[in-house]
Amino acid sequence: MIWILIALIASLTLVLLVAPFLRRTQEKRADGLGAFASQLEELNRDRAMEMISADEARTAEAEIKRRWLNASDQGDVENEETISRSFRTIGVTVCAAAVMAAVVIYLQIGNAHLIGAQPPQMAEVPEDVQGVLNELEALSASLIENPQNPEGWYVLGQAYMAMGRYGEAAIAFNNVIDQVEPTAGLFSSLGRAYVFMENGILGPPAREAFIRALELDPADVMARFFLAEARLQDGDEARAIQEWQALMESLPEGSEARVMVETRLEILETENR
Amino acid sequence: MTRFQTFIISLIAALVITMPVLAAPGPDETLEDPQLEARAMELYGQLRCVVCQSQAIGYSDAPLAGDMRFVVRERLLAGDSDAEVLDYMQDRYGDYVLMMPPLQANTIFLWALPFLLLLVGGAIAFAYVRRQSAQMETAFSAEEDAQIEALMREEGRE
Amino acid sequence: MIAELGQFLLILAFLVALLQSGLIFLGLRTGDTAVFGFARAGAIAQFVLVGAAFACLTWLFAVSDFSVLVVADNSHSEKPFIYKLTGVWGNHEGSMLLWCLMLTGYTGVLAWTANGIAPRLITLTFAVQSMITAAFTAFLLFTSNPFARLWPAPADGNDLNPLLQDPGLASHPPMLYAGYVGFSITFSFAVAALIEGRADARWARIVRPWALAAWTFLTIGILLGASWAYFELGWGGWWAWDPVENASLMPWLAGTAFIHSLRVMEKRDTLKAWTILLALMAFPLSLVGTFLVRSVIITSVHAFAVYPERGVFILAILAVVVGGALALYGWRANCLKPTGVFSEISRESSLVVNNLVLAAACALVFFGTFYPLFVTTVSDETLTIGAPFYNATFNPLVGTLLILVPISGMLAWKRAKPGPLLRQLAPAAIAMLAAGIIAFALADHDRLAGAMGTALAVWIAVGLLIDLKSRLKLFDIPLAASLARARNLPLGIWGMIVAHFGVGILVLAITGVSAWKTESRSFMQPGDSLTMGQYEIVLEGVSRVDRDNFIAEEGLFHVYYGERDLGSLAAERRFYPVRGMSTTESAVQGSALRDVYITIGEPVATRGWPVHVYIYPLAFWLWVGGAIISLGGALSIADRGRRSLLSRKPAAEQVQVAE
Amino acid sequence: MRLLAFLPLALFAAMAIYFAMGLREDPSVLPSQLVDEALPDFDLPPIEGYQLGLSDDDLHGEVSLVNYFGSWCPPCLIEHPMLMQISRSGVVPIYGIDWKDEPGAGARWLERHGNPYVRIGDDQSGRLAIEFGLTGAPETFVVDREGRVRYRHIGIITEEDWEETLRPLVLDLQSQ
Repeated sequence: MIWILIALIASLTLVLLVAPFLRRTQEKRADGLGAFASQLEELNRDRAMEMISADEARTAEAEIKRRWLNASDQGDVENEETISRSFRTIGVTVCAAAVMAAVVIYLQIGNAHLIGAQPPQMAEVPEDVQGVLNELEALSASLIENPQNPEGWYVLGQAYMAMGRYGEAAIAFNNVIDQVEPTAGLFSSLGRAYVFMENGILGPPAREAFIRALELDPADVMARFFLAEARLQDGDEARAIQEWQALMESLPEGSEARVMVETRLEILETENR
Repeated sequence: MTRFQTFIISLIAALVITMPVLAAPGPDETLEDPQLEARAMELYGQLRCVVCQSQAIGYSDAPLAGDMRFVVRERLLAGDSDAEVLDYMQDRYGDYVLMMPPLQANTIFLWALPFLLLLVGGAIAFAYVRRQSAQMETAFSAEEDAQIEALMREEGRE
Repeated sequence: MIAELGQFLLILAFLVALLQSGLIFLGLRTGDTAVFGFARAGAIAQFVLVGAAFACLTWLFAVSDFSVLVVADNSHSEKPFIYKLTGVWGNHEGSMLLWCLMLTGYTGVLAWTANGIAPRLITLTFAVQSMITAAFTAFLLFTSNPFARLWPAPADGNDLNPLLQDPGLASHPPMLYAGYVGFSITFSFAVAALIEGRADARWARIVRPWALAAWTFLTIGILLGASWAYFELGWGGWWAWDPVENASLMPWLAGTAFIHSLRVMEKRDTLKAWTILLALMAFPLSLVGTFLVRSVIITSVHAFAVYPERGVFILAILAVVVGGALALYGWRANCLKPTGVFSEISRESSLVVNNLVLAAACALVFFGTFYPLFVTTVSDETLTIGAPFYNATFNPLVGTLLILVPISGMLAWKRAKPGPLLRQLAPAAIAMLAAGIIAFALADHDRLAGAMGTALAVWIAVGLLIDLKSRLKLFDIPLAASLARARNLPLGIWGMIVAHFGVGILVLAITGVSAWKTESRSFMQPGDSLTMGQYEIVLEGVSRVDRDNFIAEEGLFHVYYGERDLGSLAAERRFYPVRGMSTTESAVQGSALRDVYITIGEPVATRGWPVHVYIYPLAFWLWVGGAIISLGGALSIADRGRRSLLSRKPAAEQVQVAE
Repeated sequence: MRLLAFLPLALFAAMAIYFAMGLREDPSVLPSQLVDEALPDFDLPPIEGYQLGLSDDDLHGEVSLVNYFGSWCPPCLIEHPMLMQISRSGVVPIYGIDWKDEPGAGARWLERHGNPYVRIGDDQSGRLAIEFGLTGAPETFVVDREGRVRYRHIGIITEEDWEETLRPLVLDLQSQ
């Protein structure tokens, strides 16, 4: 379907662009000299309305006419009809090539394979999405009433993370941390909430959370991963790469975390290229 | 598009707007003497809030801006003149605390610029107007007259 | 599906623009006339393609397709529908797409209406426009792709910045952009004229409506921005001289100078090189406005560090656009030989002064905005350039220029006689003096500034009325004859008088708002009242209001003036939970004479709510004055619409009749 | 006249060079007025739960660091381990000023994360901060034997800052 539409759009555009090359004669073209005629007309009206003195009008008229004359001297060449075979051939070829190039670029940066695919995350959500949302609303309402419920906050935090409501997720994780003996995992979740909230920028709160996570568990993967990202954002690329590589080597081959680090390093490499 | 890129790419809103602030100073920051209060309000507009980039302390509710307003009132009550208050702040924070840059070596260009432009531009423009107004237009020759007649007739027929 | 379609449309638009900018030059070199038709077809194709891409993005926002990154980042399924749509340009990528849509839109309209224009000139103009379009669509595609996908998709979006959920602000960027982008057309025409090595009255007539359109949109955009700051931000002002505002003022000042000098060029075939230079500057200043100030350098160095490719891209575009245009200017400007001459006292001379001062004012704002960065670059010093600087420099500079407003329109072209003019304007001078003295005597503070502002406003207004009276010969001939003259007066003249009258009103309003404002602040509990001169403001109650996507604390106030009851009004403090942001909604009780402007803050235990009350005399006239100025611009555009460039025949006939 | 037409291009070129240079500068970095000046006179009370306050007299006679912090300030927490490390190394004494903290909050914070400071003054009103020209926390001042401020460090002290800037400066001042 998308390919049919793309083909249609591409060919329509091509037809529109190429049409002028195929036409033999061109429409009658203007030289814009009417501007002077209409200036004279304005002048006559001003004179009729006694806006300017007769003397002024006379010299103004002379000036306009002289400019008209000058302009008409220069304009003559333009009205001749010329046809250049080679240019027309080049024109048609280049237009066709450009439209092809559009398809090629689309193949590079477009995501045609996503059409019709179900977003993976959607599949995990039960059919009655609204029902889940309502449950979450109820949970958050009850937590506001009775905040001493770390498990509840944790569930809410996870749910908000999945929904992309990172600000609220951060609040929920903070509440868990206040209520139980914090673990590295909790701080690391909180850190991620902050990072996502800031669209990937590691601000002070995110850094603090990851540092706390590392204090509790020096091997925490997420904390190490993002603190390396922080290095990168501070401009210390060498150090970031070093830390990522160290992290990667500590992870089992093929594990999800390792793939994540590998991907990150690949992205960095392509960006640097 | 990888998972990581998706959250790393983000918005710099093309419409970054100065954050809204509740009109500072607060009601508890009023000086008894209305004349001093008027001077204080004027000074709040002359001093920059050092934590909020180009915003005066009179329009910022940042805590540090509040502290700076407090110092302004303290100096006024101590009998300082407006200039002394500004000097006091400038001594501590440097030139950038003043919303109006002082006239000194590194701002001379900025202050002189409008005058300079008007002067130089004015001189050029004046010279130009004088020179070109000196040449009077030549008369319209009979030959040119005939040409224009022809041209206009052609226009009319079209 | 729609996202992918939009992606393809955008890519195709980019390639068409790229191809066009190259092929046109080739075609003009070979002299094949097919190139003229091709240029127009390409312009229309670009517009249709970008328009369709924009429609796709709008659709994605409308249906909340969170598999598209910008939608997920900037929308939310529960947001009011209208703000889902305005959310399209409430973010970097979408607003850039809107920018491109406007750019191609202008080009498309030009293609539609280009019949009377000399073919080489218009074709070159399309080539330059296409280059600009190619640069910006490339910027979109390769650094800020609006159709980037988010996979897996989140179940809900990240909401739109609550500050942008406001009708005023939703319409503010499109207007501003329409203004900024409009100057691309005049820029392209100027470059085309330089390549041709020729520009005369024809050129000026063609360009004038475009310049006026851009200028009018920009005026409206700035006005909407100011009113948004006034009503929404709650800091009690409408103009703060911050970099974002300065950015819109710079192209406006350049554009104002441009439309004035364009008039000289059209009428008198002189100041040509200068007019072209202004056309070349207005568009880059617009670019500086949108990009450097808003997103790259001034506001946030951090942003530049995170997205260096965007900053570098924009700087490269700017360098090529400005550097290329100015190099061409240096090379070709001398081909633009003026033919008209004028004396020292003439309308031309007064417009030269106008241009000189406006250019100086524009440079002043430019340096005021960028000088701190400059100082930091060359030394370790840091400077702040804020409102007091502009008040001390910009205001007197432009204020002095405004004295010329009524004079300029009454001066004759070429050579004016100052004697009769001075006699004619004597009543205006007397009115000015009287108004200044009265204002000085009545005011209780800021007397001098208030008196000067009032005097200037009265001088402009009365001077213009005298001008109009003499044009209509009002009271000198029968009224019916005067009315006939009014009908025959070209709309361009009406536009000028109306716009200048708006300037007078604006001056008066600015004087009122800045010189005579009073303010008071206090903690209030429900039932408390606050007295300001004759005004009494009572806080009747504070209530919590839950709305769809925000929670508001609403303070209900009642205003009395002496014994008179002026009614009640509500000020709000809103909290948007999804973004964790709060905003204020000020309450304004407006009338022609003054606004009572109230904001309410966060309550302090035991002391109540902090309430700020401002009385702004004449604030209403800020918007009226601005609207009248825009109306003047619109009238002048309509002038060109009435006698279109196509209608050569009737014009010629009339000339013959006159002979 | 011919050359005049190139004037706009020349101006633009100058401007472009300036922008290219300006890009590398961060306009939010603010300079300090206090450098090479004597410390302001002050005498701060101790924070709640501590005996010793801080006055400018305490800073005479020995090279020292003065660190502004607050329990409410997340970057201070990030900086804290570095301060602990400096304190343990014994190279230079660190004096703390607790900025605009609730009574007791500073002490609790130090209890939880460790106390690197020799003495701590309580600047609860934030009045002294203005004398220091403070723009935020944390900020650290290097003070020489005569009680003059020799260097001001804005923001978190990283290990690199310490090793490459602060430590050499401190050692240099101590050897004078």
